[in-house]
Amino acid sequence: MITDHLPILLIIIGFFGAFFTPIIGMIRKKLCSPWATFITMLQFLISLLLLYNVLAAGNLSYWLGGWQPPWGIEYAVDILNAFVLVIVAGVCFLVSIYSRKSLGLEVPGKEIPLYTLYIVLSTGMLGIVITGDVFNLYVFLEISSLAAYALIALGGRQSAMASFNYMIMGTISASFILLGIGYLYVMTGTLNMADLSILLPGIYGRPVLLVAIALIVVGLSIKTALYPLHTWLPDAYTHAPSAISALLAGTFTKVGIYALIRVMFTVISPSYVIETVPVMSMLTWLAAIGILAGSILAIAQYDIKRMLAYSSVSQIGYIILGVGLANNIAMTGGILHILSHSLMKTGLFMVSGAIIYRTGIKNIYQLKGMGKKMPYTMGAFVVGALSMIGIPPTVGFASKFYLAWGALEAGKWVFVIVILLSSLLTAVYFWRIFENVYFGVHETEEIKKDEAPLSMLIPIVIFAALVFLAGIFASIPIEVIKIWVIGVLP
Amino acid sequence: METITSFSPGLAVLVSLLGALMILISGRRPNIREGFSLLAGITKFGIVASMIPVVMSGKLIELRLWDVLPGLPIMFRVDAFGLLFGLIASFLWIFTTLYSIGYMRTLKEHAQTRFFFCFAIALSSAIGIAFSANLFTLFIFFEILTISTYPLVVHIETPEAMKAGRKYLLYLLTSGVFLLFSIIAVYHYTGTTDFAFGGIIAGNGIPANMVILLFVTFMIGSAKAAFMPFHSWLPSAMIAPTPVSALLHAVAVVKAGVFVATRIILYIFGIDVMSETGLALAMAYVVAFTIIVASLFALTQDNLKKRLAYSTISQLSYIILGVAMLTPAGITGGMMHILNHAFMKITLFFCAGAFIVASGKEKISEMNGIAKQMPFTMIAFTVGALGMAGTPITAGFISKWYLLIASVEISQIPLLLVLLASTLLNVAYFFPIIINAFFKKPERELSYKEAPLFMLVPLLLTALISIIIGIMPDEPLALVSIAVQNLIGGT
Amino acid sequence: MKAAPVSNDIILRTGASIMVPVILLWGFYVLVHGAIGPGGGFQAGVILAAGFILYTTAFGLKEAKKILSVKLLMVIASTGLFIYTGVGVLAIIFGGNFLEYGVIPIGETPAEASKYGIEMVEIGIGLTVMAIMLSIFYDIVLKEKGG
Amino acid sequence: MVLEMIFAKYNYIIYITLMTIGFYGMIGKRNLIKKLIGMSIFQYSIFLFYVSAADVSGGTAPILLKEPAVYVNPLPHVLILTAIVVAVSTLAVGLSLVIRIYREYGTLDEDKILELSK
Repeated sequence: MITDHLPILLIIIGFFGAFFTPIIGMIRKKLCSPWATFITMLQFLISLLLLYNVLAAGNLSYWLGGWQPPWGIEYAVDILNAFVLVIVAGVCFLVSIYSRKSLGLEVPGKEIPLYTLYIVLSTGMLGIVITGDVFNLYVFLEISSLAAYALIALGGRQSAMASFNYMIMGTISASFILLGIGYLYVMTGTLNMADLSILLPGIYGRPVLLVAIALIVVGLSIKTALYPLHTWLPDAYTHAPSAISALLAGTFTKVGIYALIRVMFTVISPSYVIETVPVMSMLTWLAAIGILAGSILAIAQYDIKRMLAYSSVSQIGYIILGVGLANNIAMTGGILHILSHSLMKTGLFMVSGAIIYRTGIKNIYQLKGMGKKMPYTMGAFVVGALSMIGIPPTVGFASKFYLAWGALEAGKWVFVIVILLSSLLTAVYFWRIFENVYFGVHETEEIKKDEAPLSMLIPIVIFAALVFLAGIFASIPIEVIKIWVIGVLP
Repeated sequence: METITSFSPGLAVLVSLLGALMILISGRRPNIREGFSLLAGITKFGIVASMIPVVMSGKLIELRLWDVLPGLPIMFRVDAFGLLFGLIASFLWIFTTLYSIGYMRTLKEHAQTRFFFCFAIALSSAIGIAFSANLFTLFIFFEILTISTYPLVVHIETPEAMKAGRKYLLYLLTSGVFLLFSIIAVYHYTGTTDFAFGGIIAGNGIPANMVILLFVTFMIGSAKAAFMPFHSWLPSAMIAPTPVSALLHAVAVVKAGVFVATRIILYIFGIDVMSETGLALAMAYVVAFTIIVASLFALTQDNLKKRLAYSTISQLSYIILGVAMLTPAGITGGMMHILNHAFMKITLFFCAGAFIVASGKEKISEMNGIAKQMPFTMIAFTVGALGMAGTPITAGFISKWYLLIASVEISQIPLLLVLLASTLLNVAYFFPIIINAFFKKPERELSYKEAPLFMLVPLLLTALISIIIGIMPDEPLALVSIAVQNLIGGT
Repeated sequence: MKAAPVSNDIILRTGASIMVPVILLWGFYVLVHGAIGPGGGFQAGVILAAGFILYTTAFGLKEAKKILSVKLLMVIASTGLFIYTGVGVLAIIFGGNFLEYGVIPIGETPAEASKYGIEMVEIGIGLTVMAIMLSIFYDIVLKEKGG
Repeated sequence: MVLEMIFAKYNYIIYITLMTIGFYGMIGKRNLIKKLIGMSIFQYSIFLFYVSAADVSGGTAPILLKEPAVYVNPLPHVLILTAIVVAVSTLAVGLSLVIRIYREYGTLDEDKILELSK
């Protein structure tokens, strides 16, 4: 019986957990972080159950207040949702374990607001993914964004300004999305996604729909940091506390991409955005430019977090490229890359946080000898970086393979070249770090081993292991994704 | 063709991975660590050798592991050609391990654990390449090979070495990207990446210019084979410790490149497609050019290891040349040369390393009269050099003979001339070394002795074996002839 | 940190002491009319918070905090949300969907149950909104004072 | 004709004008507080759009009456209520950020802040 209510439990537990945090914190501040871990763990378990249920029994639909859609708010879970839910909840869960020490050092004494916001952020993102109502999507988007602004602002000296700029961009984006949703509503009189997808084909001829699509696409592009609308991302990720950077890099932009996929391919029919209006091909070009620009900008950085942030810009390009190419292979690759980028980028940011935790070093040219000092952490870094480059058998390779194949399938040679060229550029900016970390130190004195604390190390190693395992057994996620993709793009 | 399923190929790959793990764990105790290294080498060779009877009886050994991507499994299939390469790599690993122990300890090198660890991984992937049943599996091991050899190349960690390492990566990662592209394209067009005796390109309606493009990208993708103009990483990589140069840059890595090129030419494109499109001939001329030019380059090098590197570039092209001639004799010659060159070149590199360890000398101009101090090493070196030139009773003669026959068979006189000219060039760049070492008087009195036994014994053994192959080539020839029969009969 | 300045403006103080009870009363009125008329938790919460903000401006942060401390606000906010989710979960317990008030046996008919359910939820929302608005206000005031 | 259209769709004209003003405020102004004001204007213009779109001419407030009547659509109002809450929260976050920034740099001019944070 309780399994019927899983979709809403996912959200209730989150909000319950968030608002219970201050009370927990009043008892003991130290308890906040385990509490957040507990709540996100519950959410993760529920997400896993949801995925299992969806795979076993087909799509789920939950009517809030028992109101039948389109009148009530519906939580609709299909394979795509469930897949992204598992990723988001899983990353939130593991990062929360990691964050105890990391945030304890970087943001001391602020456990209560921190973990309240943490849970709000995670719940907001899960809400975006699970909801079947476009306005609800907007609300959750804003909830999570607000939490993100606040969390970013908890970082160092420059974080407030980074957060402010992000807030301005984020508000523009949210307002565009709201306006776009408003147009959809005015035209059709409904906000339910399933209902919209039935009603919209009736008005495909009208230019107002184009305005709505344009607004929503631009809005979501800002949220996903699609080049050239990425400007908020590097500052925000650089100045945010490390654990928060890891969380945001792993999940937040992905959620935006999920929303994009959902609106473009479920609410509006694929054939409309591919053939009638070339939204998708426009996105692919932006994505391709973003892939290269992100990589090149990443090469120019010397702050490790900023470098990773620019690399995110590039990697987001991959996902959007896959989505934009809009054949089932590229789409599979794109959605798989949501998984792979979440795994590797979260891991990499966590490693950078661990380095900062132990040494305070941010400059990649000062990392000499780190391979001896923190062998396991740096080992995880190598795995993550190799996956970013796309070396088999890591998960990054699997998604790149599918993306390149998808581009070939679409006959877009340019994108094949872009994808492959970018892996070389990625190699350039990661190899600098390898060289510094592992080589050229044997003449100096013996370096003491000084690993990150276990509560940080374990999540890092788990991520590295997942990068590897998901790469070796990539056919499992691919088969799951394919079921959904083939349903949308036969 | 009959296939049997067996875990042996998987085990052969796994053994050295496990070995690598044990090496890492026992890193603090050198004796145990090297014990594991040796043990893994011997076990691995045992496993590979145990497959000989099955393959000789004309069967294939297959092992399908899980699907990494849907429809793209990790799959091993041992045929005669793969087994040949696998045997060479795993057999020579034992010698190289012994040799490395002597080399690394005498020079008191740092980071020996990393060295042996990466070595084991590299070997594992070399065997993986040898036994791959499809391009996909092959690519995975190919990339692992690139990554795992990088720390070996930059082992000494000087700025110069790092620069060489960057060049190494630039070439090999770029070629990896090309290879990946080609694999995806082949998969896209044909729906499979499996190696097949007649090739898989034919009959899929791929446009002709696409076939040519694919061939070009494939060949760039196998730049590990170091044919021109994608060769310049190899001389740079000579900055690595000598055992690395010996095994990896004479046997495993570059041979892997050649092996891949051969696989692609014969098992992906197939003899028919290659000859119809004229790609084979074009390829033959590219490598013929490489043979001559690399030999000329070799003449100008004073650093012994660099000279050997250019010699490698030139000799590797023999193999591809043989394969590209597409006649049974040519293919036999090419495949045999994989074996022959491996033994001869590893002998030469071992000798070069022995010179470094015993005398500290790397330059040819400093080696006058060295034979008096290190007679055994120099004799082994002479054997290797004679083999390179294709002198009868050495291994090199066998392969060169087949190649010459093939070039006559397809009546390409320029190729024949190239082969002959190259022999002369080989003589030109090897014999001065030998003559000077034996007969010229050194400027000063030399005070060093032979290299340690750990190094001397392996190099003598490999020299001996290369003579044995030259005298009694029946066994390897039988293996090669099975491979050739499969290819010719399989179409 | 110097004490928060207290306005000595007699008009403000007198005005506030007359207005605040009225505002609060109106707030409660709006709060309990959410089910059947234009009103509800959000509006009520904001009105209530406005009342307290007026009180704070007139009598100073210190006085205001005596009535509603930051800790208490946190508890109120949590309680409000707890009521909200509690009612929702209650519906689940009685076999409905989340927030399906009709199934909760508190009225004669499902419609009446619905009404009470909505009122409960509105009260929860109202409390939370008020507490959050007020704590935002406190926060900003505190920050301005450099605290 | 044009005039007629302007009068018929005056709500759109107003919201677009406000939106442009707000957008200019967010992007063009260098003072952070002015940026926030612009942000609010931008958001509220969209709320106006929603609310005006819900209007039915001659409609009355959607309170259940004894006799049947024409009601305006209540749903957009409800939605905008939520959106207003979001907007207020954003503004609150923005203001507290501005306070922090001011304490950090002693100025609210964006250019100066950028200079200082180098």
